[in-house]
Amino acid sequence: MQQYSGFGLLKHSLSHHENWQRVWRNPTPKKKYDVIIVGGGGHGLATAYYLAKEHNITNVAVIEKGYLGGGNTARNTTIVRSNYLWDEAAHLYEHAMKLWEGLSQDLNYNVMFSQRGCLNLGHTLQDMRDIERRVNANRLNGIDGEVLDAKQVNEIVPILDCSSNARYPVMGASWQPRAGVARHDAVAWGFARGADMRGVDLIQQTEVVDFIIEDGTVVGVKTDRYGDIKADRVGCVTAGHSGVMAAKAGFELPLESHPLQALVSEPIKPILDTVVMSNHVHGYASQSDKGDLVIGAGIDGYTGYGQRGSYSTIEHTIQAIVEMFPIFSRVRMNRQWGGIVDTCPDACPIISETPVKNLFFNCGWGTGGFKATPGSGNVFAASLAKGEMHELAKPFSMFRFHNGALIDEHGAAGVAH
Amino acid sequence: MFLIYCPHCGEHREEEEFHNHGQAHIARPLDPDSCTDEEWGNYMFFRKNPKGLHHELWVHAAGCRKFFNVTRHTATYEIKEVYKIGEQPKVVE
Amino acid sequence: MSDVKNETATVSVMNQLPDASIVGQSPLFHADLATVAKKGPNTGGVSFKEEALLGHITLRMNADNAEQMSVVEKVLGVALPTQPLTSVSQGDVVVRWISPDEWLITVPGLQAFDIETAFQQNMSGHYQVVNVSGGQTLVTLSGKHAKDVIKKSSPIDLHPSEFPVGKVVTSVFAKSSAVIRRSGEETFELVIRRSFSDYLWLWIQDASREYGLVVEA
Amino acid sequence: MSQKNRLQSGGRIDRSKPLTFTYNGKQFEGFAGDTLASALLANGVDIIGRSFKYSRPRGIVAAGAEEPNAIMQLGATEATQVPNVRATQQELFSGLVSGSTNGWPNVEMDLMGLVGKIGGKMMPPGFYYKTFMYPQSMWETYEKVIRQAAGLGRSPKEYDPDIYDKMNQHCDVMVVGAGPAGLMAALAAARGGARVIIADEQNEFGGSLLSSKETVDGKAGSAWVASVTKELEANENVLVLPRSTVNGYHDHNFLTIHQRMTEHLADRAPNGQVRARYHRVRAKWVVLATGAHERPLVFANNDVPGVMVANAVSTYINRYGVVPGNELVLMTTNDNAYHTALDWHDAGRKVQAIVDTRKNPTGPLVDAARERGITVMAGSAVIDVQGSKRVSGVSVASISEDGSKVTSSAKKLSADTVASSGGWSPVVHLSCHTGSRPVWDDSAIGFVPGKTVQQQLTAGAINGHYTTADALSEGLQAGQDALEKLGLAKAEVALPESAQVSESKAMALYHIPHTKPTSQAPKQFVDYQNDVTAAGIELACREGFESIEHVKRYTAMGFGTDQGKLGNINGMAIAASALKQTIPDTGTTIFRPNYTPITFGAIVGRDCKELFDPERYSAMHKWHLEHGAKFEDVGQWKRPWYFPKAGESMQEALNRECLATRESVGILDASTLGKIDIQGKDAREFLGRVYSNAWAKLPVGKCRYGLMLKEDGMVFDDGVTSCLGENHFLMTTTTGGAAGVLTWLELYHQTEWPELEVYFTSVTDHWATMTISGPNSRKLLEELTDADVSKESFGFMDWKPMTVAGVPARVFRISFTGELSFEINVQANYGLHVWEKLFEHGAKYDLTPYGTETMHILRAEKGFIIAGQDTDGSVHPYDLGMGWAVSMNKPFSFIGKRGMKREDCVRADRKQLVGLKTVDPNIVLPEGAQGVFDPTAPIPMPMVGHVTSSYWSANLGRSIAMGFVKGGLEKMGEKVYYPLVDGRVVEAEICSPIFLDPKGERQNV
Repeated sequence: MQQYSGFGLLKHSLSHHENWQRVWRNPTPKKKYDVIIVGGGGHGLATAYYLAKEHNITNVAVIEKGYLGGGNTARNTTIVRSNYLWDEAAHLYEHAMKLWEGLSQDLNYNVMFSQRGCLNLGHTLQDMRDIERRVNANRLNGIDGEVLDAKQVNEIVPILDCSSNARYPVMGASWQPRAGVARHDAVAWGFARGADMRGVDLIQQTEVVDFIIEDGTVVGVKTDRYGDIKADRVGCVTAGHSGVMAAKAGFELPLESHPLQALVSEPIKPILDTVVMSNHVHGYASQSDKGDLVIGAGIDGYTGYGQRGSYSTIEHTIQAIVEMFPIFSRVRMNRQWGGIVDTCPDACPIISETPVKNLFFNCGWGTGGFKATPGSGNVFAASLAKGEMHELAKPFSMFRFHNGALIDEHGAAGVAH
Repeated sequence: MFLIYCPHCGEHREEEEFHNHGQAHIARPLDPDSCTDEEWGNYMFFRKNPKGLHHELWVHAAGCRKFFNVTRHTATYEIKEVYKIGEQPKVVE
Repeated sequence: MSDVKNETATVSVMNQLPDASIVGQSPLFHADLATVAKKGPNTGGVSFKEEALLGHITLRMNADNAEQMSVVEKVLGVALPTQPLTSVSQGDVVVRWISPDEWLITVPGLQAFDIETAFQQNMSGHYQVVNVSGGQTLVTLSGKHAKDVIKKSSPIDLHPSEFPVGKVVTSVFAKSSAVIRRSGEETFELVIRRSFSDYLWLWIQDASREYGLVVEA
Repeated sequence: MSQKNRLQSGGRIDRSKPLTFTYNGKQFEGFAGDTLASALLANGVDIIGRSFKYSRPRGIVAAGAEEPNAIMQLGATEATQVPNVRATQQELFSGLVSGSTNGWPNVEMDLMGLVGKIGGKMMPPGFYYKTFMYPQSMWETYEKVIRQAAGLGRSPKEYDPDIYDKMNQHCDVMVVGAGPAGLMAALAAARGGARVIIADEQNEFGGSLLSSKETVDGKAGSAWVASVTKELEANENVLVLPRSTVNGYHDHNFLTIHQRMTEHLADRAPNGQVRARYHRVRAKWVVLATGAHERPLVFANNDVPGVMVANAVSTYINRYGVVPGNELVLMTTNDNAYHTALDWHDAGRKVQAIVDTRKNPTGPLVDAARERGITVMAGSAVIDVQGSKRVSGVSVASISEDGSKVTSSAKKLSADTVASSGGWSPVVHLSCHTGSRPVWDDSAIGFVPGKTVQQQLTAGAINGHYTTADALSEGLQAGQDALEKLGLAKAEVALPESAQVSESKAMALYHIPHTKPTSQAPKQFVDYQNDVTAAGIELACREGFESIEHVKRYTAMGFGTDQGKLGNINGMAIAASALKQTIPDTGTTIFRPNYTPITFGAIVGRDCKELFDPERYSAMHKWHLEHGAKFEDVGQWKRPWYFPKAGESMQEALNRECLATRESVGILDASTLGKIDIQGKDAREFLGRVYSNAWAKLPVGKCRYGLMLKEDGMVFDDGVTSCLGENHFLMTTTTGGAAGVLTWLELYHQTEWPELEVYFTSVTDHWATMTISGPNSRKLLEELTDADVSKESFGFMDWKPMTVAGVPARVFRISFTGELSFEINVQANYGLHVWEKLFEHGAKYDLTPYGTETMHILRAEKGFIIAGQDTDGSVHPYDLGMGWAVSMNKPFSFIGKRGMKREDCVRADRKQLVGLKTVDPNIVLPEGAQGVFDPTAPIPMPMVGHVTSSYWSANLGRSIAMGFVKGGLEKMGEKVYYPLVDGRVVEAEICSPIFLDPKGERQNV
């Protein structure tokens, strides 16, 4: 097995990098697996990795219709934080945070997790109440968090307009020091490499066109390239396309898939050292290691699978950024793009059994999926391994939308990105 | 950004004047009190969310304030038809 | 003193105006447009004027109701425009189509109550007449560049082939909204909401700067 | 310094207008009509930057939007700094100050270059994923160093002094690009009577005709351009936009154009002018006539300054009168690039050789070169370049017929300039923006626009048809097609003649072989800006990154500010070859907006600073300002928060306002509450369906409080609704909820219950609302009205019409403070008048204006909720202890009724709203504090609910609070603990939320 290190780089440079091994194989699928994961994004790959690593289940295939990590994993704004309001969400995201802190070493792949801290700004009295509420909840849940006043915020981010001249002056913020950003592609590739090394088959460019369901139990999937592939359990981790997949299995989900857009500026010299988010003026920004300002905002209001949204959303986002950071007026926007986010009515995910036996769904992460990647994969793997939901996943059953036990992160949790 | 024909104003207008209200033709159960939790949950939350033709509810929020239906392709974003509340779509899969 | 309908009235109507000794303050009164106008300039590409303290009445009814339609014509002296996005005017009275069941009527300020009363006395069936005079104001933008200022503010197509004299639309205007009517080749009337009027006044001044803004009082 | 590379004559520059500019601290001179790039080349500046990863010296390679290297910092002052300006697109102006964006201490003497040389071997694609992992704690230290090295230019540190503008445009035909194809399309469409917009990113229309010697209709190309432009400008239905980049093509034919208004004049817009204007265009039809970018070839050391794209060299010669060197070697796969050698030769400088990769080049252009005595080396390629800061020579060798192998030993030629041409890449960017996938065209050797759902036409080089004659005829056709689609008659337009020079077949070649394998050869650059090499791409493929998207992401190809305009096709070709598949099988390249980067300021327009979001004011706002109010943002409204007197702290002001109201009389501007006029015979029925309580029997003249729920049973708004007439109601909503509630009512009326006869009209802005509250409020009102406002004739929850201060008013006896209160509503035009009269008469009662904070305290003393503060979308009326506001027996199953009965909503241990008294009455709990039953429990500590409202009550002389507690309604008198951030644990007793006057006697007087 090929370990990565600085020494390895030196060694390979002497042979002109001609002898690097493949990061993953390109296998032909077997006829049957213990577990099939539909969807080779970050969450699906993490699920496969932890199935192999923690549950010793290696007879696993990840089936991806495009290329690994090519969906929302490749399109998000890379923010990692765990300062969620409600216990259920906080525990899940903090579980992910703990895995992030050590992920590069665990994977032997540098996912460039940078714990540079995250500010959620408050601009109104109600924002500040919500911030106080959330930080207090976080601390009692063992999650780091502080409430800062405007002056403290300005000390952390001097380029932020904290003056009273702003249309919505900054009154304070919540601050999670352990939050940060990670290199999104590397996360998918690192999990993929780790899963492949342990024997998981990563099947790319292959679409699952249907589930094979017998007597209400899933027994495999139909693919466009390799025909039927059998499995004891199937986990569907297809983000924006979860509604489409559920329809194939014969049920509906409490989901709508919306475009979520993001954009980057041209690369500039380091100027923003933390993640800054504002729910009220509706924009957030961080600066990538390459120098781009990575910027995002809210979702478009309509169902859309086009990976494109409306331009007015981009305009509003940039207005918010310039409102917060007036010095960026002359910085230039380089590129915009869109993802497809599957949003739940309570802004929390679904990690759940379904009306079809042995078919499990992990979806509904909305705008908050990236930060949960290792945690999502970890609890989903445990659930698939045992055939019953992991303790942390139980509250996220799709059936909460029947009995009313919603985990409403809309109310007071700040932006869910 | 969409250009949407308002069936009440009789002309195309910019998306900025409209708001989307999700899936159309979700009738409120006539007797909510006799619904099970499951039926009521389905009415409130569970949606078709198709990739393809979608019948959805929009309102001309900054214009005539009327709600109406749109049949739109959710991947190409083509609007196939608009029709008033109470009418049925002509473009179906 | 205001008056209230008798006991059997199904809706409450009152004359909301005090006697003439009390001067009303239009939504833009604080901008002191008279002084601004006096200070000039007198020429420029855009002229701005507030038609303060008009009577604004919202009428909601079913245009298919012939009886109600005839009452409207009797009360206003002009038939209700039923073609979408059109307006009619008769003397000081302008009626704007807002929605298939909604019209905005502007009249000289003192006439609002009379018209409300006339509707209540003459019309039967289901309808709504609401005096909204305090909640909005009418401003005109005129001159060679009036349309350019609106193009900076609203996504509406103002080309004469699409937006002839008399057309009226309700649309986005900056981050607020306006009922926009073309009252002449180079003249547009905007009905804007009171609480947004200061913002829109700032906006219009800013958007007009490059053309030269003339304020008329 | 003299302009050593400037020709004595020719070009489109104005030699009578010399301009002085600064680059890296040195002064230079150029001419009006120059770009910064052409002026730098005229002055013989070779190195304009250092590369991102290896810090290699870089020169200008292109002449337009595709330039990857000449990325400059611009700006004479701190506030007018602009990072990352492309020198090839920046027009020169007098006093322009520019500098390179990388290189330390400077681009000539760069120390990082050493690091690049030594460490470069250890930095293949993805090297950072493979290292910097240990120890875990060190990554953020490594990261700081990495960040410092990255990033091109810098942000200004001061605020932008300029203003920007936006304009909405509509047209029948939007023509993108004003080269020969675009001009013809626009001409035809305009003559046919269509409304046309034509935009081009350059300062002059003409496109390729400006930089070639071709003729159109027998005259110089530029003369033809001038005559067409003149006709278009004269047509009032045509909007002519030079210096305008169409940078995004969105759904339903929506396009954005960035028009540079003054960026060519100075780095700060002249007084009053806007720096840039953004056009938001809705077009019925779009004609893309965006042309093509010439594709360089990939060969060893192809980044040494002096290596350029062939067509760029011609552009500098023909358009700017600049020959960027003395000895040229041209390498080409096609005939077209021979023009460059001819131009160079005709400018009087030496062409060392034309190196043609084809075995047997023939045709008029080849003949023309030979006639001039230029050596044509067929079947050969430049396989390596010598020189470090400038090209000093090249190695030329024979290559196999398929271009895959070197077949001879290399021969060295002296040269200071290498021009290369691998053919053309159609500019399909805009077409891609719409989600349309481009398709590979073998004859064009490039991607051309694919199937689209947009109303889109294409003309000229974008279709892979690269000659001027094709451009003119396809442009004309597109214009005529657009007219036909618009239902307009064909226009009278003759096709201009252009000399069609026949060209023989080009060779599809991208990557020039080297004698060594790619991995061992000197670096062969594909994407200059990100230092992506052919070896890097091959390595990525070897490592298993087989999807082109993986290749791009792993190597960072195409992620620069040029977005791969030059390099992407070459990179795909190299990946295809490594993976042994065709280019179309390897994938397409998807470009996203923007076509070229746009300053944020331009996109923001005037939606910034005080115009970022409307500030909404009530009719009394001026008074509040004059009386020192501090304001609170509530939605878009500016509401008075409190009215401090000189020297008063906030708490002192609140204490004073609270006491004055309870002891005498206070006044609140309540105009911001949402107000909806509701009429119709079914109005009552409708209210019964949208409120949780009953409305059937509310008599005329009475008011009632109601809770509005969503279908899930959760409270989303509340307010008082009054019965004005049998069929007439006035509904009030929260300030923030006004618009949402009106939409909610319309939604249910229009979609669910259209049979109900009811109409809604917003009257929020129409009524000014002022609430006088306190024991002296009646006395005050009596002074201003003739009406009988005694307890007997005007009881609690009654409303009455009356005249107040001479103004007709509706007065409501409702109370949010628990005091005797009158809510006076007058038409807003008279609001300030009445307000001032109240103060005239109220002075003797010490009438005290109070703001939202005192309102919050006073209502909390009474246990009244504020929707949005004491609710969060997850609580139903019973959670709030407000079951009294729910009528379960109404015949219609009102909105929210069924939702409240779901399994989880009827749990006994739900969090319920209760009053909270701190054991120490001087401690005011923070709003948002989380309660626990056992403060000694380990973390994570089970939380039982949070504090929603908490104040110092001057009236009670102690703190009061409301909050949620699990099962709290059954726990009266029990304790709950609040562990605070500062380590304190505050103990509080659960109590009724009504702290004052539980029987409601004060409001009933």
